[in-house]
Amino acid sequence: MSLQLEPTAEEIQSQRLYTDMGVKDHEYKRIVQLIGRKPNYTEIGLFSVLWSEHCSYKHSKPLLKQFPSSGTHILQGPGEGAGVVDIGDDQAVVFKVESHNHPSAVEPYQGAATGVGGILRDVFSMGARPIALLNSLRFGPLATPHVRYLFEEVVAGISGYGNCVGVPTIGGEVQFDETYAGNPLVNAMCVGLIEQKHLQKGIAAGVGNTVMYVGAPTGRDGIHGATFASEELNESSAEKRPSVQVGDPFTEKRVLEACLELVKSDALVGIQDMGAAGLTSSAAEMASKEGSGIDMNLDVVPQREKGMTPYEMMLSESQERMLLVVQKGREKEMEAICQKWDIESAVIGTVKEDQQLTLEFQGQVVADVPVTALTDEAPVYDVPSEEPFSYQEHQQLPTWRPKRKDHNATLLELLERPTIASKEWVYDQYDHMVQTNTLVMPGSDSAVLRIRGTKKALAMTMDGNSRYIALDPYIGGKIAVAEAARNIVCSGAEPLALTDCLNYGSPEQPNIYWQLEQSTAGMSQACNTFETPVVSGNVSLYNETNGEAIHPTPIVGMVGLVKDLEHVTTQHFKQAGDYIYVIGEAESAWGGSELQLLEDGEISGKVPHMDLDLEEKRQQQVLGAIRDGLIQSAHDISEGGLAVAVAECVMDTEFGAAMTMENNAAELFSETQSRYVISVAPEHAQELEQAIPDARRYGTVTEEKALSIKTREEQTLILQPTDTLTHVWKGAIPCLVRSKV
Amino acid sequence: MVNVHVYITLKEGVLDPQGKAVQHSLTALGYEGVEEVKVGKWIKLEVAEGSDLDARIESMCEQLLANPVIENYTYQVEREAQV
Amino acid sequence: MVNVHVYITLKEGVLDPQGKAVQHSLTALGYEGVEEVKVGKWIKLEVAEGSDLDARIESMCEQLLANPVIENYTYQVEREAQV
Amino acid sequence: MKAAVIVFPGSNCDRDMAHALQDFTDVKTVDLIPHTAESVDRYDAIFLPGGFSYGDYLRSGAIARFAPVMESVVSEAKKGKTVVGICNGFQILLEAGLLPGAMKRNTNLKYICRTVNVKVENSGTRFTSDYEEGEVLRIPIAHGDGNYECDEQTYETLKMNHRIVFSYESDVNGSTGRIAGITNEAGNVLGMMPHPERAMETLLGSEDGRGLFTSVYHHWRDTHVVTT
Ligand SMILES: Nc1ncnc2c1ncn2[C@@H]1O[C@H](COP(=O)(O)OP(=O)(O)O)[C@@H](O)[C@H]1O
Ligand SMILES: [Mg+2]
Repeated sequence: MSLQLEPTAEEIQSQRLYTDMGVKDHEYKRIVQLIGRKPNYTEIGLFSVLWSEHCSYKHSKPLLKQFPSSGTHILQGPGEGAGVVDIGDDQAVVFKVESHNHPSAVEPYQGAATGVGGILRDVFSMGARPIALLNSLRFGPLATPHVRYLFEEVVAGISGYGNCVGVPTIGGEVQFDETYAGNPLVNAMCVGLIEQKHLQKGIAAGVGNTVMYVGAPTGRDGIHGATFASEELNESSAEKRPSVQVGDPFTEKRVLEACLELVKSDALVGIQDMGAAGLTSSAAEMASKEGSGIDMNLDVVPQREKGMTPYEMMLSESQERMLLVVQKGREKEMEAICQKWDIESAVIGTVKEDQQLTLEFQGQVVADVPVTALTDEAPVYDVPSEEPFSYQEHQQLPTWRPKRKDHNATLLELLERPTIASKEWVYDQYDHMVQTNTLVMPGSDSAVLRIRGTKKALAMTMDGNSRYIALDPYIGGKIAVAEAARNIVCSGAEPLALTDCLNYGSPEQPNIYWQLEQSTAGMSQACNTFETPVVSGNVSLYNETNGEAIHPTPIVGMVGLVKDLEHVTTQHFKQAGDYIYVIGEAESAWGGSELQLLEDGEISGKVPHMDLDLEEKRQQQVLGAIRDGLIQSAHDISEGGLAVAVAECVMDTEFGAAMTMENNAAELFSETQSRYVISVAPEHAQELEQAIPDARRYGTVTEEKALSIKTREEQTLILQPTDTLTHVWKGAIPCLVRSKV
Repeated sequence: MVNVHVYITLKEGVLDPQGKAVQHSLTALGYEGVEEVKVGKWIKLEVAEGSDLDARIESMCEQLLANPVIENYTYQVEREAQV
Repeated sequence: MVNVHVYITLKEGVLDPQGKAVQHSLTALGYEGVEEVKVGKWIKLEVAEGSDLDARIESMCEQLLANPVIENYTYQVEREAQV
Repeated sequence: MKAAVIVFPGSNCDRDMAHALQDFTDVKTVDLIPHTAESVDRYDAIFLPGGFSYGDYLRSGAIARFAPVMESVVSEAKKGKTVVGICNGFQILLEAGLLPGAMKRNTNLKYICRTVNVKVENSGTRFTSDYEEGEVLRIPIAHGDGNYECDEQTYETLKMNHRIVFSYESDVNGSTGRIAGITNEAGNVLGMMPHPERAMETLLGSEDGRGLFTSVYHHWRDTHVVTT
């Protein structure tokens, strides 16, 4: 649509054209009040994207505020491209998670790929070199061809982008559940490393300074992506998408190297990526953070297509672009660096005193709006919250008990469940070794990367079991954080901080808002207990298909610090003859468990209990014992309970395990929280038992490659060769993917 | 059996990093006047003849061969010259 | 400017993993009688006209666009219909 | 010995390669050389690292082979200098015609990253003298286009002249003859898909890759350093 053909301000009002952009009637009125006149087409476009849920957090802001976000080691909490945490030696770790659910539902390969691209830019825009990528994925059951297509393409997209950029994808998680059949989740996390002195901010400071555009030219990609991400999916979603964003990892790699060089120059004042809502949000946010304004000349914005209008340029979500503020007079230095990396750059504007975002195009002012109206004045909704009936119903249900008696068969069936099965099929496609720092590769509780030149290492993980949260968002929220922390501890690291991605249905539904409220409250409490502040995150709402919301799915991405490489621990058994201990007692905790789902096809009842103080105490004990060199291997007990956990300890090893326990389904399969299975060299047994009083010896790592679990009366509960376990566990996903029926 | 040629290309306006890279490289190699390059796919299939041939081809393209969200396709049926 | 269409495919006798996968999937999807599938490239270029056009195209193909070790190419020049 | 590691736009194993040379061999100088460099003639060995040069758009290595620096790489190779291409580097050497054959997509059409068993088929080369013939190494692979293809005659020639230096113990990507690495006729140019530079430390899983770099170094020392 050319400029002349755009609807006039009057038409926008009289025909309520703003509603097509996702702006509500009362929001429109408020905009008119704020700018003192009717907005033109470009201006209403700016508001529509910045006031979308994706950019303004209008339904979630009050909830996010309750997260603890500071601490002595926190250098940057939420509000910038990514959170920053001090790890000593003048170094810091930088990380954030981002969702790309909606784009991935429509075009899975590109949706996932550009999700990776976006989160990388968030991290290197802080001045940090990306050192790791992780991802958390949710799909429907692999039984349908469309889900298999989504799954294969999403994984291929992540692999295609991350591998090319040369950042190892070292971890993540994948779960499958009916609830995601129409609305897959693709959350990507990036971790970067920085020398603290290079830390950058996205600010437009210094009146008279120059605004520069760096990176790929702008096309008509993904216009209204931010709005799109703030709506539920329906049949017309495919058409609505004007043009899917296509990622170009080769350009990203060059933009990355160029930016890491740019940030070393003192001529650079501020830098931010153009993410959701592109040029609009980066310009408005950079000005807003500094209380300044920006004048921009859109004629000089690098363009890929002919005849683009201001509206299109401002709302485009073309990938691989950055916005810089540079000291006046030093533009040439920046240009030279861009040229070296063969990246386009252009001087497109100036920082000014009045707090207006003013856009010129072909000699006319095409938009002139107060920056604060776009950002700070974005509406925040006090949404009604209502506990759903189902919650009380589940609470009242009598305790669920498994009916199966054949534990041997149950174990194999659990290992075959795609949610539990090995994800090797996925991570084999990710380059998880490039940069040669990966100490613990995908396949253990957390991935661990060494920091060259130091004795330190970083552990990282992503977790979030939505089944608990669906039944009980408050306890489920606590569990999500606790599980992530437990995974970090198992690898020998101390949890530092976390980033979170809140994937929910429509917050305008009181029941869903209640889920948000309860789960974030639970998460906050856990963060407080573990002293792991939330330093960054992302909110993805309206994850619904034709009115049906997904399970509430907050994903936690956590980073921990290994103080000494000696402490790095994995879940795999290390030596025959080592004693196997289980820490924590099993209770009959079945609500939301994998076994319940296996037996009933649905989840119900009360979720496992979560005592945060006990959780914290055990984490300290386990970490202490690891640091004291008492522990050979450590694995937390989660989906599928102890039997699955022990099976995972023997798989991919030359060993087996011989254990004795009660003939009790809870012992074997319950998902009681705050539990671990560890192995300990016999000479350390006594010391360990003192250090961790809740540790009970259950058996021994054996040379014989089989998992044998018996009762004290020598009744066999489980007997499976290690190879069978491995075969079933590793074969499950490839087999499902290959089946074309 | 007939030979079917399916030609797939990115839709107008969709970024084509491959095309861009090839164009860049051709220019660097000294080929002047190469203005636009698009890299697409050409799929050759040997398919059984039949009255529903067109319908079958179209359905194959939409279901599997092309990605209708970002790609367009055209096709050609090549029949042996009749004697 | 003229539009040039370059079609590249693996040489006869070179196994085509992509083609095989497509054929497999088509059969699995229930399309019967799909015998052979080859996945190749279709590169569209906008090139300056000139008497040496054919020579230029051939040289571009041999130097860059196709890998003569395993690929064959053909091309077509599309000229606007003359009035 | 002076080693050059070429950095193409999109290379991403360049630093890993430099670390391998610097930290685990006695090579004195290791320089990262940009793709725009005019000459690499002052180096004793030239390493083409892995990654996605030019995004691997069109075909892996196809565009990189025309990078300005390649002219000098080719002429040094013809003069008998040691040239090693790993992964994307191997693909570039194939495209440049310094080694015979071509790469196709892996048979499973997916990128594969995992540690595999690689057999030393010929320990009589300057790249493998520190290994035992028949030794099985644990070395990571990480590629989408590692399915080596050549015609029968080329394959016979490679085999007869012991130019197949490394092979996969099992079929991982569909390569003709399970070829993982080959040399040129003169024996001074090696291309291999597995990443020895990722197998330098037990801490990271394997140190079986060291032999490659030490062999290259020892070859240089034996031919350049006069011992009395
Ligand atoms: N769930 C959350 N918890 C904590 N911080 C959050 C959360 N969601 C978003 N944030 C923070 O709000 C800021 C804006 O987020 P976002 O709009 O996603 O960033 P971007 O513009 O880079 O996409 C970021 O600093 C982000 O870390
Ligand atoms: Mg951002």
